[in-house]
Amino acid sequence: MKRLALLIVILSGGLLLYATKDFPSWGDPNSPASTHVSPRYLEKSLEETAVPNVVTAVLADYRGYDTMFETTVIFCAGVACFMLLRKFEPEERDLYYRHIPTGLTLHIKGEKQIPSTSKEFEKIDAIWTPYDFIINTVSRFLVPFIQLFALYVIAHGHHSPGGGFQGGVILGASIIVLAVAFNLRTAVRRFGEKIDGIMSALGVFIYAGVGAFCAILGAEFLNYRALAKILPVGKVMARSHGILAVEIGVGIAVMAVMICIYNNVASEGKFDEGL
Amino acid sequence: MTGNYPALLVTVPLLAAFVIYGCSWLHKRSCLFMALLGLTIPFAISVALLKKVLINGHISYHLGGWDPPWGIAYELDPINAIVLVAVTTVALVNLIATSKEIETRFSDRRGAFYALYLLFVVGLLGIVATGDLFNLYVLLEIASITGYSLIAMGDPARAPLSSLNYVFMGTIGACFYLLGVGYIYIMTGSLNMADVHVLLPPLYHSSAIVVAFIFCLVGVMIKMGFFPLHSWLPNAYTYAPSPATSLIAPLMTKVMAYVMIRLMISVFSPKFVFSSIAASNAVVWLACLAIVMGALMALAQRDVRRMLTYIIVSEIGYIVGGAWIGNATAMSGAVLHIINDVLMTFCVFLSLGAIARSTKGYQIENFSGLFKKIPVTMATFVVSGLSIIGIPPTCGFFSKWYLILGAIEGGHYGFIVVLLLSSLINIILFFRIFEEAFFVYPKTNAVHTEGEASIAIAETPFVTLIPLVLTAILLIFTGIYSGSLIALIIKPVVSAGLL
Amino acid sequence: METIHSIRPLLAILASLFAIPFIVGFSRRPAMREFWTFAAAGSKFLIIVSMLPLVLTGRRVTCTIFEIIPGVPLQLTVDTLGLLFALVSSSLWILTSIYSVGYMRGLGEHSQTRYFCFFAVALSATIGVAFSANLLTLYIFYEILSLATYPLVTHHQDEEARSSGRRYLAYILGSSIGLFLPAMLISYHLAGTLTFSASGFLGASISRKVLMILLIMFIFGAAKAAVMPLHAWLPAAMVAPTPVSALLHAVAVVKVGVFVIIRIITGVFGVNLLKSLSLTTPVIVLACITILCGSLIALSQDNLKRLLAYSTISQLSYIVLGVSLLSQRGLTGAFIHIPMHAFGKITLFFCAGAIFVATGKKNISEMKGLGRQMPITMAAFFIASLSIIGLPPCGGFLSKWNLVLGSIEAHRPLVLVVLLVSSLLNAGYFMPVVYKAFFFKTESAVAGVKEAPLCCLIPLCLTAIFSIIFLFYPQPFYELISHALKCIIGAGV
Amino acid sequence: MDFLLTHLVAKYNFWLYIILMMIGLYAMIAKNNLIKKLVGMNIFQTAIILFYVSIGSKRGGTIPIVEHIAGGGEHAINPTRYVNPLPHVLMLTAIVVSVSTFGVALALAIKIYQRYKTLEEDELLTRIRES
Repeated sequence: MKRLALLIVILSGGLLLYATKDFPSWGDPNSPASTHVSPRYLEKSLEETAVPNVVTAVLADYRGYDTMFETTVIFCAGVACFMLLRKFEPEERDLYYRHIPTGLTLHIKGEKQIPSTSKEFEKIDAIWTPYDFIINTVSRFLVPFIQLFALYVIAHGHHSPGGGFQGGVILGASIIVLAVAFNLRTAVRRFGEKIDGIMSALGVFIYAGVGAFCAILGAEFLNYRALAKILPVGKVMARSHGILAVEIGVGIAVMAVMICIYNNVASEGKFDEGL
Repeated sequence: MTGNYPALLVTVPLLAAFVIYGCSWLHKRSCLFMALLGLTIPFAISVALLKKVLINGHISYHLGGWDPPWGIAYELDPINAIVLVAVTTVALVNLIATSKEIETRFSDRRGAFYALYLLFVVGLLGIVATGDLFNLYVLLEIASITGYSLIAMGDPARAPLSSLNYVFMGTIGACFYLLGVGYIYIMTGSLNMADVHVLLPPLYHSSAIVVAFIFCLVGVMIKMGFFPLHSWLPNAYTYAPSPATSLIAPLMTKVMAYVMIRLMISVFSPKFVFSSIAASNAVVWLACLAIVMGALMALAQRDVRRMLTYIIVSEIGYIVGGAWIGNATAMSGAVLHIINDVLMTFCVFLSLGAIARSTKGYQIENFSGLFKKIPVTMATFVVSGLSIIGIPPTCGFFSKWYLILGAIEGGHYGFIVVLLLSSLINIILFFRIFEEAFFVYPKTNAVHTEGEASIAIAETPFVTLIPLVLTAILLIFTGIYSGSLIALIIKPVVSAGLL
Repeated sequence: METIHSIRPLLAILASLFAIPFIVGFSRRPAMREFWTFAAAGSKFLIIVSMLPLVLTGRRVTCTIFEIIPGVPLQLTVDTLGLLFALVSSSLWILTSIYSVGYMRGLGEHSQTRYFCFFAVALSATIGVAFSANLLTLYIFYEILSLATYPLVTHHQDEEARSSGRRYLAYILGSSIGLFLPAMLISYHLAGTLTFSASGFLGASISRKVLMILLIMFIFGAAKAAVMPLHAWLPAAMVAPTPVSALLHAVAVVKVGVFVIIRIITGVFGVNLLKSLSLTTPVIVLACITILCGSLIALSQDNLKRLLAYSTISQLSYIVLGVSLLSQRGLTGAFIHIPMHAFGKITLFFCAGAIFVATGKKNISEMKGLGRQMPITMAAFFIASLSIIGLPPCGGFLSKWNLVLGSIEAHRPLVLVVLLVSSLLNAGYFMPVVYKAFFFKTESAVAGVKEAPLCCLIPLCLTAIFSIIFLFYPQPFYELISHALKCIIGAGV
Repeated sequence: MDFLLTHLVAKYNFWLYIILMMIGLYAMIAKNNLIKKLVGMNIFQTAIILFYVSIGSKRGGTIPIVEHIAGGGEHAINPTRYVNPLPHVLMLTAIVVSVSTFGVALALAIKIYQRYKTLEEDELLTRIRES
């Protein structure tokens, strides 16, 4: 096997290397890649889409269709993780609770259990699971700032590096921080699985929906110009707004999916306290 | 609105998938209905598109209103229109036929299942319709990821591992394709197929383009399970849940085969493929090897489902061989075989899924007495079997006809011999099963009547049976009308492409 | 020659298919079920007869269903030759249905519904072959026939049936896919068409070697004709119920085989082409070998049905021989041998079946003195065997006569010898049966058996009587054949 | 020397990515542990991403956000001053794809581990054969 692998690798690598001799040298401004299609983006994107960040313009408008499917791929991954891992029926065993004020651990055998509504006690999975006051407080303190930054990244994607994906990931991270610092239950209590699932679908739906809406308004699919018919702006600004709308959709979807993947993978689908 | 059909064809099931997954958290029972809706509309659209293409010829749809090569475009010609129809048909019929099993088997996560099902279809439709090299990669990944997870839902003992192997092979394939596209991009600076087709000719002799072609091709061949690269296929399709098998097994490999032909004709050009890199003979011989090995390995199986997966391997050999012989007849044969093979593989797997209801397993031994027990289902199984063997008037015969004819024209006598040989081996393969299902009785007449009494008829429920019978009938009709299929749809495009 | 467009040929084929739903529907009520079989058989026969006058007035009835492959439509054409064959098989189907009712009920066979259904399908396919206007159509019906016959051959569903079913498939499908199909494709590639024409569609432009190879592929591809060495399926197929052996393995299936060969020689290559290149010598040799070997093996058989099978093998090669002689008389002999042998051989099979129903005996050695118990049956057997041997007062004489003349006409004295020797051999294996039956004293085993039920008896008497009548009124056949010859030979002149 | 200059020095970036890719591919095929295979997969994909991004680079080019260039403004934008944005866009997609694939693959690995309590391929095969 190893020999075969080596053979394959060397063969393919050799082919690739051999082919590089016809490449334009690195960073050559006259290479076909930088002369054929891309100049149009650099020159026109500002006047065609009113978005100075060309990457965003190309991402969400010129090649917006790609990006829609890119978001769909993320969505697929989330759904797949849910479908593959999620276990709904818990295997029954003894229950452990932590008495929050004192940090004592209760061990209850048999059927009886403390109602999940009680603020005093929280359910844990083992006799001893770490409980660190500092980490909890700091992370709880950090979360809102992380989220604020995420929103900024999403909203400011037009003018600076950033956009839906980056912002979405940061948003998701803010919840995942909770899950890591406290435990998964806390995070899920803050941001429920149901909401998460719906939002992941909603986010992508916004993207595709905007596209379909443009089609309904009589233009091509994802042609944001059509939005000018309903927005109080010109055709060019309409594109910019359309881009913002889809970026928001992407943000929501990515956040939800990140959380979904983390929850399922970290807890093997049991949604207990996780890592 | 009709102008937007090409986009809606892909995006209607897409939106449906999102809605289904969202709703599955609120109201589970509505999922099936929405899924059906989300597949019926694209089916109607694809038929409408086929009609449109046949009347107006080639359709080019610019997404987002940006002209290629700056934006992404959908290019529809008669061939991929008919492939689209085949895909939507199979997806819809399969959903109807297997809905019962899905509802019971995945009751707590049916929303996710339907969503992935639809997204898989979206991926395939996009792959077939798109005119952009990179967009193809993204859609390919959608189809693959959904495929992985649908397959992994099968037999818990084996499915996850075989699915993971599929992930590795599939990713290698996709990455190779991506590398190839990168090489094309660095040399031409464009990603749009038509644009690349125009830009390439002066570069045909640059090694970078040759390597790019090789890598794209190898990537696609991994995805379609072409012989030396097929190792993922049998396990993946054997252990998948039967609703997923009867969706993925017919479609994935054939769509990738179509992509190969698309690359050969409309990205690169036959001139480049058949003359600049003189590999066509080698590939045809490889295809011969694929056919023979597939047939032989199928011969070695006792598990019917596994046997069928190996038959797929050899069928892929037919298509590749036909495409690489390099004359219009063989190419049309290959394209026709893509369509026929989608239908017959679908029919055979669907009937197998229905048969599995009344057998303990997929071993040949489990089939005894089935002709008495489920006559109609077995009849459909027989029809699809005969079609795979290539008995007229089922459709399998006619694609073989064109393939052999093309091979005669191209002087590839080895390919002819192999085709006939595999037909003969298929006879053994299938009649092994038919015999098992047919000969149940011990000797004397006296026992016959008892034997009859002992096996009661327990036919498949109608929701499965009716689609199954329709598919079987479709097999024969496609066969009978293959002449017009070739004359109206395939031949013009192919010969236009090859000249 | 003017052609009439009519769907009658199609109807003739579909007639029996239409009956199938009813046959299945009435599976619980045998009487109705068999009524539908008769209805199908009768209507089929009438439709075919109704085309007789048209064809006899030198017109041909065609029915194009549609273009199935560019340049090759799925097309039916009724010419005299096809009509002759169709008439024989459809008329005999009626008798066979009567007979099968008696036989199947007599033995209480299982799943008779399936039996009647596939019988109907097989007949449709047979008529389809008879009427097909081009090679592809012919091939399609040929394959359908092969598959429809499989469940009939393996009707008993036991180990023996299984193994002989395998052999049947291996020979029939293997040869048709392995040899016939490529041969057909190559000729399509060379000629660009597959439609039969009186002068053959394979032009003389093709090299002699290729033509020779094609001819051999076709001859062996049509393994239903049981030309040696591809004959072994026929004795194996004798495990089938007797009516099946009677109609399919004495008339329909095997005659389809030789009919295909006739079509190949007259319609694909064309007599004149073959004559000019004298390509048929190997075929003649093969046929002669088959005739002699078949008869010789038949001599050594004790199982009556197997004996008949081997006799069939040798008799079929008479037809192949006659056609490949390419002389007018030879062709006449070949064509007229189709009905003559059909009636004779089916009678023999009927008798064998009747004996089996009445006594349960399959072997000749157990039939000593049976003539006293079953005089009618054995009498019919005697007449039929005379017809096969080719002695007056039976129709078989005519075909033998013509074949002999044909061999002289073609200046092939050896063939003449072969024919005569084989006649002796035929006598050699038939006469002992009759002799034992009549002139041995009755064995205790068969003492006190009565004649088979009427349903079995009537058909075999009829066929026996017919095979006598044909000697004295061969006119209808001659008329048809003369028309056929006008096309085949005349086209070249 | 000349060869070195034209084919090695000028294009060393491609050489690096290709070597990286080879490492990843080798790990994917030859490694025995599923997680190591996954890591190899990521290396492979990352190598491709680097390759694409390096296609986009231009000597003297800056990030493609047009306002940032003094005097650039809305008109007379000189494309040679910005790097090619397209590869970045494509690779954003590729990154997302690789993340998704990785997620699904991890889920599968977990499922396998839950059942067989190992991720070594040979052990897995033996356990499957046993069961």
